[in-house]
Amino acid sequence: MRDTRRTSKAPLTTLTGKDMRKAALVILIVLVLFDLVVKHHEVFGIDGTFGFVAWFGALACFCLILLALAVGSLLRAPESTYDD
Amino acid sequence: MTTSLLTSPASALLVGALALLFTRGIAHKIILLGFPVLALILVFHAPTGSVTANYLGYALTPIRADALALLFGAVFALAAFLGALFALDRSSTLELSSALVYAAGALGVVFAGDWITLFVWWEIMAIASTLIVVCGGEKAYRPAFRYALVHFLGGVLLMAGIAGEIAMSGNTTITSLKPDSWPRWLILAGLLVNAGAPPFWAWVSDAYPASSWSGMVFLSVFTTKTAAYVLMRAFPGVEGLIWIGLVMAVYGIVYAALENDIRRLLAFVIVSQMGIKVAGVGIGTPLALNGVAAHSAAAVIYTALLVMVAGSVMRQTGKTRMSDLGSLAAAMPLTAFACMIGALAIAAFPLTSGFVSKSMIVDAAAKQHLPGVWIALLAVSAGVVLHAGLRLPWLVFFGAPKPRIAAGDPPQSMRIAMALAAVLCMVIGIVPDGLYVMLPHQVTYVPYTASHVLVQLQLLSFAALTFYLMRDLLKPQPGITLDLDWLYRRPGAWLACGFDDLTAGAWTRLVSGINSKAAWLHDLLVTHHGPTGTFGRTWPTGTMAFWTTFLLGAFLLIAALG
Amino acid sequence: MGGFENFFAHYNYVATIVLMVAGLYIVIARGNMIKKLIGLMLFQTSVYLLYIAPGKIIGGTPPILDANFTIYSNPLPHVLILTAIVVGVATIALGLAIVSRIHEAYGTIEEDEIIARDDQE
Amino acid sequence: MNAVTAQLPALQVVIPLLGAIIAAFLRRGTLAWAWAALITALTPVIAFAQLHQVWTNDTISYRMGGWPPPIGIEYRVDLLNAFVLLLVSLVSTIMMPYARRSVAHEIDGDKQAWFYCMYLLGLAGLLGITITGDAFNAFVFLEISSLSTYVMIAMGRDRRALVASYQYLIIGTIGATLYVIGVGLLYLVTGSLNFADIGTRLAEASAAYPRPVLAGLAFLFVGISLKLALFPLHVWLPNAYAYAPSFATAFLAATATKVAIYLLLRIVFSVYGVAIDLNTLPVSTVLYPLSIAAMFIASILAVYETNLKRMLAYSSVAQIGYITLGIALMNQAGLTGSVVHLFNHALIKGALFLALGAIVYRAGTIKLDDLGGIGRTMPLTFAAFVFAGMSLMGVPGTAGFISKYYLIVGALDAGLWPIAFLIVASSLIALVYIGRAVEVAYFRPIASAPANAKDPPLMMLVPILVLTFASIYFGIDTELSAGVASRVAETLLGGLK
Repeated sequence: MRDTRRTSKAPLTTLTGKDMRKAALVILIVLVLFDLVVKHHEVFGIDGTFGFVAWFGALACFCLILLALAVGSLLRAPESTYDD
Repeated sequence: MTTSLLTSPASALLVGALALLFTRGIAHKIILLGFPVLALILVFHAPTGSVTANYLGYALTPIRADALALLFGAVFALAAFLGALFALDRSSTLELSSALVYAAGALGVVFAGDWITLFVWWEIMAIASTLIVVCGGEKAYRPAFRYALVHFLGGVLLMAGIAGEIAMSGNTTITSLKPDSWPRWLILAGLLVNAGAPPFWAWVSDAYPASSWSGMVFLSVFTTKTAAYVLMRAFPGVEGLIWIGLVMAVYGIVYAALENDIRRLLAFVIVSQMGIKVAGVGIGTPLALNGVAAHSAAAVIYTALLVMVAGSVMRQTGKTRMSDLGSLAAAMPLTAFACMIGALAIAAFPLTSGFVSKSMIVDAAAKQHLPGVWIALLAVSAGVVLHAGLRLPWLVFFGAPKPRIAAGDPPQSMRIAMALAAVLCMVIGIVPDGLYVMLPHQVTYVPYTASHVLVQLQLLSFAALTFYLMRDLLKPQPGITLDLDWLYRRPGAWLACGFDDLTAGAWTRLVSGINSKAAWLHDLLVTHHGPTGTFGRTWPTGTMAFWTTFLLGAFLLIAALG
Repeated sequence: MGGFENFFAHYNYVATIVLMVAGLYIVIARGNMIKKLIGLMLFQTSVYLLYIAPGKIIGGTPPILDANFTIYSNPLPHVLILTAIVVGVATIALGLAIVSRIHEAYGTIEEDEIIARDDQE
Repeated sequence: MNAVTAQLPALQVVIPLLGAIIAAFLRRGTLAWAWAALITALTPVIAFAQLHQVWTNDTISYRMGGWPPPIGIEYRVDLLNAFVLLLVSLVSTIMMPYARRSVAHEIDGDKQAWFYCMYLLGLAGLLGITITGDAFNAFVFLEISSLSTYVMIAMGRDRRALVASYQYLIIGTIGATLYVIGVGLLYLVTGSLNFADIGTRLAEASAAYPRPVLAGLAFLFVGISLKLALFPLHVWLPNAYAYAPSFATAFLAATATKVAIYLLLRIVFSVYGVAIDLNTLPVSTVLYPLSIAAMFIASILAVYETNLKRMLAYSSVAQIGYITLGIALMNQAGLTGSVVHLFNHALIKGALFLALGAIVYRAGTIKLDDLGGIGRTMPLTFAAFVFAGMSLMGVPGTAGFISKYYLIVGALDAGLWPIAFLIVASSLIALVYIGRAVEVAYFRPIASAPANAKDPPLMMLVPILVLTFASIYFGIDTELSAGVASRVAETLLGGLK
């Protein structure tokens, strides 16, 4: 029983290794390069520029994480807070 | 008229709920699955146009079947079926019966053509959903009670609004309104309570995780989505809704990013997703409303799927905290797979239902030249990776290995339910036309353009990159994040205690206060009378007689002056 | 007619009002349950006077149908007040009965002591 | 048959009055109960026949003893009192099957016959007040019903019942005396005791003696207000309701205050209203603040009350506030709301107090803190409590909603939207106190007192369920309640000067 689980798990651990990280990096670069080919409907000026969505997505996520950390540092409480 | 009322999908489900109470064994299961299917069939055979009736001298329209109603009706009936299938193993008859009543309430609201009918179904939903929460067991009692209080508050606001609206305009039909009078503000407020809008959003994350593994599936489907539906009907294009929606979306993301409990996390996700819909209603163009309708339909399925996944994990492992979970993919492969489909759908990955629906709302903001809203919606779309899009599947099914948990995939009925939901997410994403023809407005929309696909892929992959780089900061940690419910759970409780003391003393003090004034008068007038303060003591009969005299005097005085 | 004469022309009302206020005052100010009942009796008695006094006409006869007499007192108030007296007696009797039961149960008929005892429970 | 039909108004009162005397001689409790149930069951039949007659034909005028009004006593049945008669007699009849077990449980065997005697006397008194067209006769019936009520309250098990009864006796007698002073003043200026007749003579009298007429109204108003427990004259009510035997509480809550409100309506609209422009009288001015104070202060007192009977008693005071508020509005919708709430509240409170009585019967306590989990051990009883409670809050689809709906419409018609808002806001407080009971009953672990409790016997359960069903049913079919009420309001307002 225990053995089967271990074997079924093995491929997953190898996949999350260095190879996978390299592959992901390649995908990211290719995705940005596609901006040279695909035409966006420019609505507000900035949104049609090269790689806009890519850096915006990263930045938005970064800001949201910072916001979450700020909220967390202010409002995190132990689970027993409301136990009366 | 009577027959069409009896054959309405809502009434059918009510009959099913009743039948559930009196059956056992295989008949029980057949009823549980059969009546949602029957409701689905009845939705498509709903009488076209409207059915009218009379109550208190008002023309009622218990059934109004137009395109929007049919879409939501079909989705709700479908979701009721999926939920029932998932819950087939659940032994609590009360929960299952309440679930059917709850679904009936939602269908009743969907087909209601007038405010009075709507309200009755609305309250039925509130009661039935409270019972579902209660079925979560002993620890769910207090959250259920708070849930009931918030929903009754919403109900009262809605009732007052409806009564005022009818009194002022004499019109009972649900039509598109502008919030320009106090009854309409009250209606809007009542709807927003159910939509999970601030300041009452905390009920979602308070009550839903308290329910059982099966109960939350039903809860996640109906209450918030019916609120979105009624908002679409009654308040399209109310600008304030855009901002309320965006606040909800950001709130959901931030709180979900911090959350440790998977089911609480999903509750925040529900609020966040609702935010996008509420914002879409606020934009209010035909494209935006189509987007909201489509997104509600898609969200019902993928949210239910994710909640089912969480329910399976809870049932199979007995744990819901991510800090206790991890690397479950090997043990629960099908559940993990379902979770990934759900995650992709909620992240609006191309070829999933989320992609074909959410992009309509985002595009509507662009077409309407609302740059701020467009940017915010884009940011919110990126933020999905912080919760169910990446964080949840990552931490539960992959992530760091935890002490091994002995568990496997859940029983067959639950697996089938998850598989069906996952298939639906993909089918809608691949063949969106089936969904698009059911939308209320005639708008041609092509989701699969190179630009759309590329934007979404870039957005998600770079957001994921950021998350990957900063993943250690968002590790699950035990604890909760204080929310606005603190306001009524803490100072509220202190205040109530204080008020208790206050009122207990207040009457006595009021009476003795007045009595002492009277005593002063009395001493002044009849100085030879015995010990002072005879009035000062509280004697109910004496006090009563005094009040009587006082009122008599007051009455005469007013009469004399008037 | 001056205020003074007016006052004495309506002296029966003055008596009524004095009785009424005195009765009510006792009910308000006294803690002894029996004294309260006595106050209540006074209060009710004032009503009897209120009804009876205007029915009497000076020089009028008892209301007996006779060709020789045309002025007679109004009999209706007397009938009414006979009923009211019966009601009043019944009320006081019941009140006294309850007070005696209260005395058995509490050992006192001072209302404030009773209330204090109930509050302690 | 015709001979009987002609005597219906007299029979309405005489049957329970004589029945009461006979009940006193039936020494055995069960026998007395059966007799009382039989007598009670006859009254709604008569009331219904009269309502039918009034609805189709016209006002019934009955000459007591053959003396023509205004010299003799007239029994006058119009739509308003036919409605109240039916309400009082019907609710009492529905409650009667409940009485046997509850009374046998709470009152010693040798006193039960006396209890039923007092109950029938009380019923006769209430019906008498309602049916009579004579102001002084109404006083006599008022005292008959009051005296029997004092006795019923004093029969409670707790010794505090005695004090409550004594206090109610003092206050009730003051109220009745104030009423009779008011009647006396009216008699002095008009020379008549017949309500309708006073009404026709009052305009002239008011011109000649404005001050006694006003003073008369003040005495009548305050006297009746004591009886109907208008805030702040309500202090007698919580103790009286809390310590009286359960059945007596339910009976009184459903009927006694309603009849007092009827009397107020009669005086204000049929006596003063027909002669004097009501806007010049301070009735509304006094009723508005007191009604609103009742709605809020009494409701809040109910929230913090731990004895369930007292909680519902305070709630009654608040609900009376709604009824008087509708009277103060003095427009069609408001008055309809008042009359229909008179009806609905009788059903709702009847159901609630009967449910509490069943809890006393099974669990032996009504202290909220001791009743944890009672909703799970007495499911039907407490389900009835919850549904009736929802009706009390005014949840749509229930009878309570219909009342509040008309009141809100009435307030809006009068252009008083803040009052409409206050009506809704105070309903929220009802949500809190009913919610508190629900929380204890369903969401707390089962306490020791309710652990062995179960639903009461069928004879007790059925009246509870019938009244609960009615308090929901009349929210859906409003023909009998709101239909009649709105015609009553029309008639009352139509007669105004």
